[in-house]
Amino acid sequence: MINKVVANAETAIADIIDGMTLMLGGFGLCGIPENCISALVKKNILNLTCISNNAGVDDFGLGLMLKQRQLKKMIASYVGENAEFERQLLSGELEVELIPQGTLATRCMAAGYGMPAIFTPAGVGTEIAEGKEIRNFNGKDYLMELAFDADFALVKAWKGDTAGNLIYKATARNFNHVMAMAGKITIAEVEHLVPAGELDPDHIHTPGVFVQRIFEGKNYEKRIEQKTVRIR
Amino acid sequence: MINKVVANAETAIADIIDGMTLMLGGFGLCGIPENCISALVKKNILNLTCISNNAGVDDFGLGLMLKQRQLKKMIASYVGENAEFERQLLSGELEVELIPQGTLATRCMAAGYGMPAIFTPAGVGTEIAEGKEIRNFNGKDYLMELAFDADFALVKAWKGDTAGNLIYKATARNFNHVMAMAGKITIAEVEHLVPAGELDPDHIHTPGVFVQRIFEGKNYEKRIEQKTVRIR
Amino acid sequence: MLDKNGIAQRIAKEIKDGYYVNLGIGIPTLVANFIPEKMSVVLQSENGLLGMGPFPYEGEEDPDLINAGKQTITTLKGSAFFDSAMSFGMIRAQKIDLTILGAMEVSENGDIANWKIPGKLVKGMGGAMDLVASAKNIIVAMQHVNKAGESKLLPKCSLPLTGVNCVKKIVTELAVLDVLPQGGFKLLERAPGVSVDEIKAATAGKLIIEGDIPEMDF
Amino acid sequence: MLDKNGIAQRIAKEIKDGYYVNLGIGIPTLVANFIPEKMSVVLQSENGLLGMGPFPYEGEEDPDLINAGKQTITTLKGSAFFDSAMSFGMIRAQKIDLTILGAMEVSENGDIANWKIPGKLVKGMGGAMDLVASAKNIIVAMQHVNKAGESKLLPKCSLPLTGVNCVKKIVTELAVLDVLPQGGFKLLERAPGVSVDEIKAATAGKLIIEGDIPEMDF
Repeated sequence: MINKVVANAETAIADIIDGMTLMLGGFGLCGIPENCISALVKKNILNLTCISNNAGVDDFGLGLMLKQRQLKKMIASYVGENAEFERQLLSGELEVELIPQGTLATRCMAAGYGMPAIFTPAGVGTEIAEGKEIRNFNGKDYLMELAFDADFALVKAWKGDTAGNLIYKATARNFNHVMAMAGKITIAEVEHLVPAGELDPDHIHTPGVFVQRIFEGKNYEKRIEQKTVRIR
Repeated sequence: MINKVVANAETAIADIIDGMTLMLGGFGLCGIPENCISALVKKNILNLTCISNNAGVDDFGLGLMLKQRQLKKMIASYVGENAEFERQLLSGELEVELIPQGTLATRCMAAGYGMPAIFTPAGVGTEIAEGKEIRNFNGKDYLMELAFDADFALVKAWKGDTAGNLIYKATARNFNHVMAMAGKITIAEVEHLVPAGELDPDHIHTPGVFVQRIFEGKNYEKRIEQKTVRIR
Repeated sequence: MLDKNGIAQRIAKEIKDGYYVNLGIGIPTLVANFIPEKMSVVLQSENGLLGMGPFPYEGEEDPDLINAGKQTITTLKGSAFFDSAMSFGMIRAQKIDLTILGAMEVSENGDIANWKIPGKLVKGMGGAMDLVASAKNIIVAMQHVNKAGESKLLPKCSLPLTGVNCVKKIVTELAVLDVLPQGGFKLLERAPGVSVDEIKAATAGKLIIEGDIPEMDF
Repeated sequence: MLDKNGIAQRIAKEIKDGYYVNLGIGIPTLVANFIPEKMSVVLQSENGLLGMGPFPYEGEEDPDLINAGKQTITTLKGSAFFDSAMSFGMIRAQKIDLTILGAMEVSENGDIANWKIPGKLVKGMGGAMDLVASAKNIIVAMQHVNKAGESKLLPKCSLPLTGVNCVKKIVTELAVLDVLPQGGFKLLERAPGVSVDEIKAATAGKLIIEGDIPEMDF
């Protein structure tokens, strides 16, 4: 089996340069590639276009890259409470493209599946449809949306093997699977890296063919955004 | 959790009637819904349009339905050695539409994902492209292919739970997963039916929301088409 | 007049046995508390879960297990995880029977606006545009009037739209109303202690009142 | 002149360390036997497997584990199963580095015909049309002439096409040839004991011969 293992996040992102387009997995702070983000922050790569469902919070996730003004453009579906994001958006420093969450996910899938475009009804009749081709199938209008074209996809999985096969845990799967399939080069960081053969081939979510580099991440913080509990 | 369990194949297919369009999972004889096919043969439902990658062999799988002349039309990618199939095709009794295997799979996925059409390069420049819309994206031509619209999908899984969640084994997954997602009504037969809660939610291939009826099948033959072995 | 829990409780009555339901953030989330235990209802969370359970007990939160509102949650027996593309695939393919969400404005032809106020910071539409464009049945849970006292049930939405011709029913602190296919808000029920005149005064769009309007029944 | 195993052995030399490869039915299947053990090569089977291993030992066949030729197989460590849509997704997205398949005819501009003979029973194209339409690199393994002694390397295919402008290289019992982007079969190597004249005589399409043509080296 082909060995995809690299030493760490620094090695994995060594050829990411200013001006590139990156996909980053995760939903809110759940399942984000913490190690890769830290490495991008440390290296201070600039003028990036980031495709990610959310933009992190002020002091974690993509928020750390925003703080250093590493982003030229953000493509997301929801950008929560993030004061620095707000400041950069209002000052015009940051370009922001908001698109429906399902459109975001499906444009990733389209890239991973070699489909140049998909049709979705999301956004028909709204400002999202402006400038887009509308097409009617069986009496219903759909927008044609194009596959993403990202230089790198940075994803986080729970387990991975040396062949690049990935298994996610619970709702941390979210965008990680579709982005792993979509990247021209996909870097996967995992909590547990195991030898090829240890994962059940029936349990694998993302086959290793989609992953070019894999490493075991360190010091996962896995911050919770909204801790909600019930009374015992 | 919603209980999708029905008693057996006969109950599951009770409302399938003459003239309907059915999807049948499986690749060759691997992962075919044996119990549902037996029930359709027993009930002798006629004039069916069947969407399935293959057409079985003379005395097993879809071949059993062919023998009884239950099929009006077959949509497949490869129809192997099957004398009865050949006879019906040449005599004009059976209408046959051959389409690329990836197109077949993706038209199923499109239905399951609510996408009315997809683009694929398969068949561009060939007779498959006749009458179809061709569209160029980034310098490459693609055919627009429409999502399937089947009344029922009949699929076979290895394990399933009462909530309709499905897990396939090895290459028996093939078309079963995409067809399970694509049916207006999906009937799943499984080798092992377990109570909801026994399957790990991370291991489920087809979430139960796509499955309307599930039952534990009986007397699986699981015939091997090409037994190939190596010397010890 | 109903409080938020009252609105949620009334909406819960619209849920039928065997439904798959997507609950939006805010009042819709509260609906889960009022689904009768004997009913088989599966909650979908569009970040990748079918079979959402209640919040975890203190100390049992799992950062890898959250809902679309980013709250820590649990799963029920028979639940399944999946990726975001499959999640919106099942939404687009109308496998979800009912979507309940909040709104800033609803128009009498069923348009909904709930994601953007021009001039104010825009947080994004999240999954709302996908949900309203695809759902078979959409119920809006909202206040009848905004903080400035202006009606949110309008002839035409003034805010940027989230979706068109999609809302089927509205439950507010004052009333339950159907959005008719031919247009117009048909008054179905009054909240306890609320008069038809109060509802008339709070509704800017075309209000259709036929016969006696009963009080809500819980 | 090469036998089938010779053709397979020569093609195996085109496989590089780290390649994902899809092998068609027939001669291409034999290529697997000639991949050096020290090389990391992963075989894809389009019915839903990456990491195909050899045939099982007698008694260890699993009806749920077959390849695209419906033969019983095994898996190697690090393999993964997936559904047919994902399988052709990775093919379409060019994640597979090399596709090796048989052909009835190849034209000098790289068109391939391998699925249909009009008037004879048509078995179907299976995954061939998807593979040739998407693969980055396609090598055809075939006999240089058909059973009637007619060349299969033609100016233009006479049979219904499987794909256009896609074949990059051809290995036959007589020769190794590149299909040039501007058209034409460029002769690269002769099979042991085969003369350039024999190859000329067996090639109906435009044959490009530059300098000395070496014998194949295994």
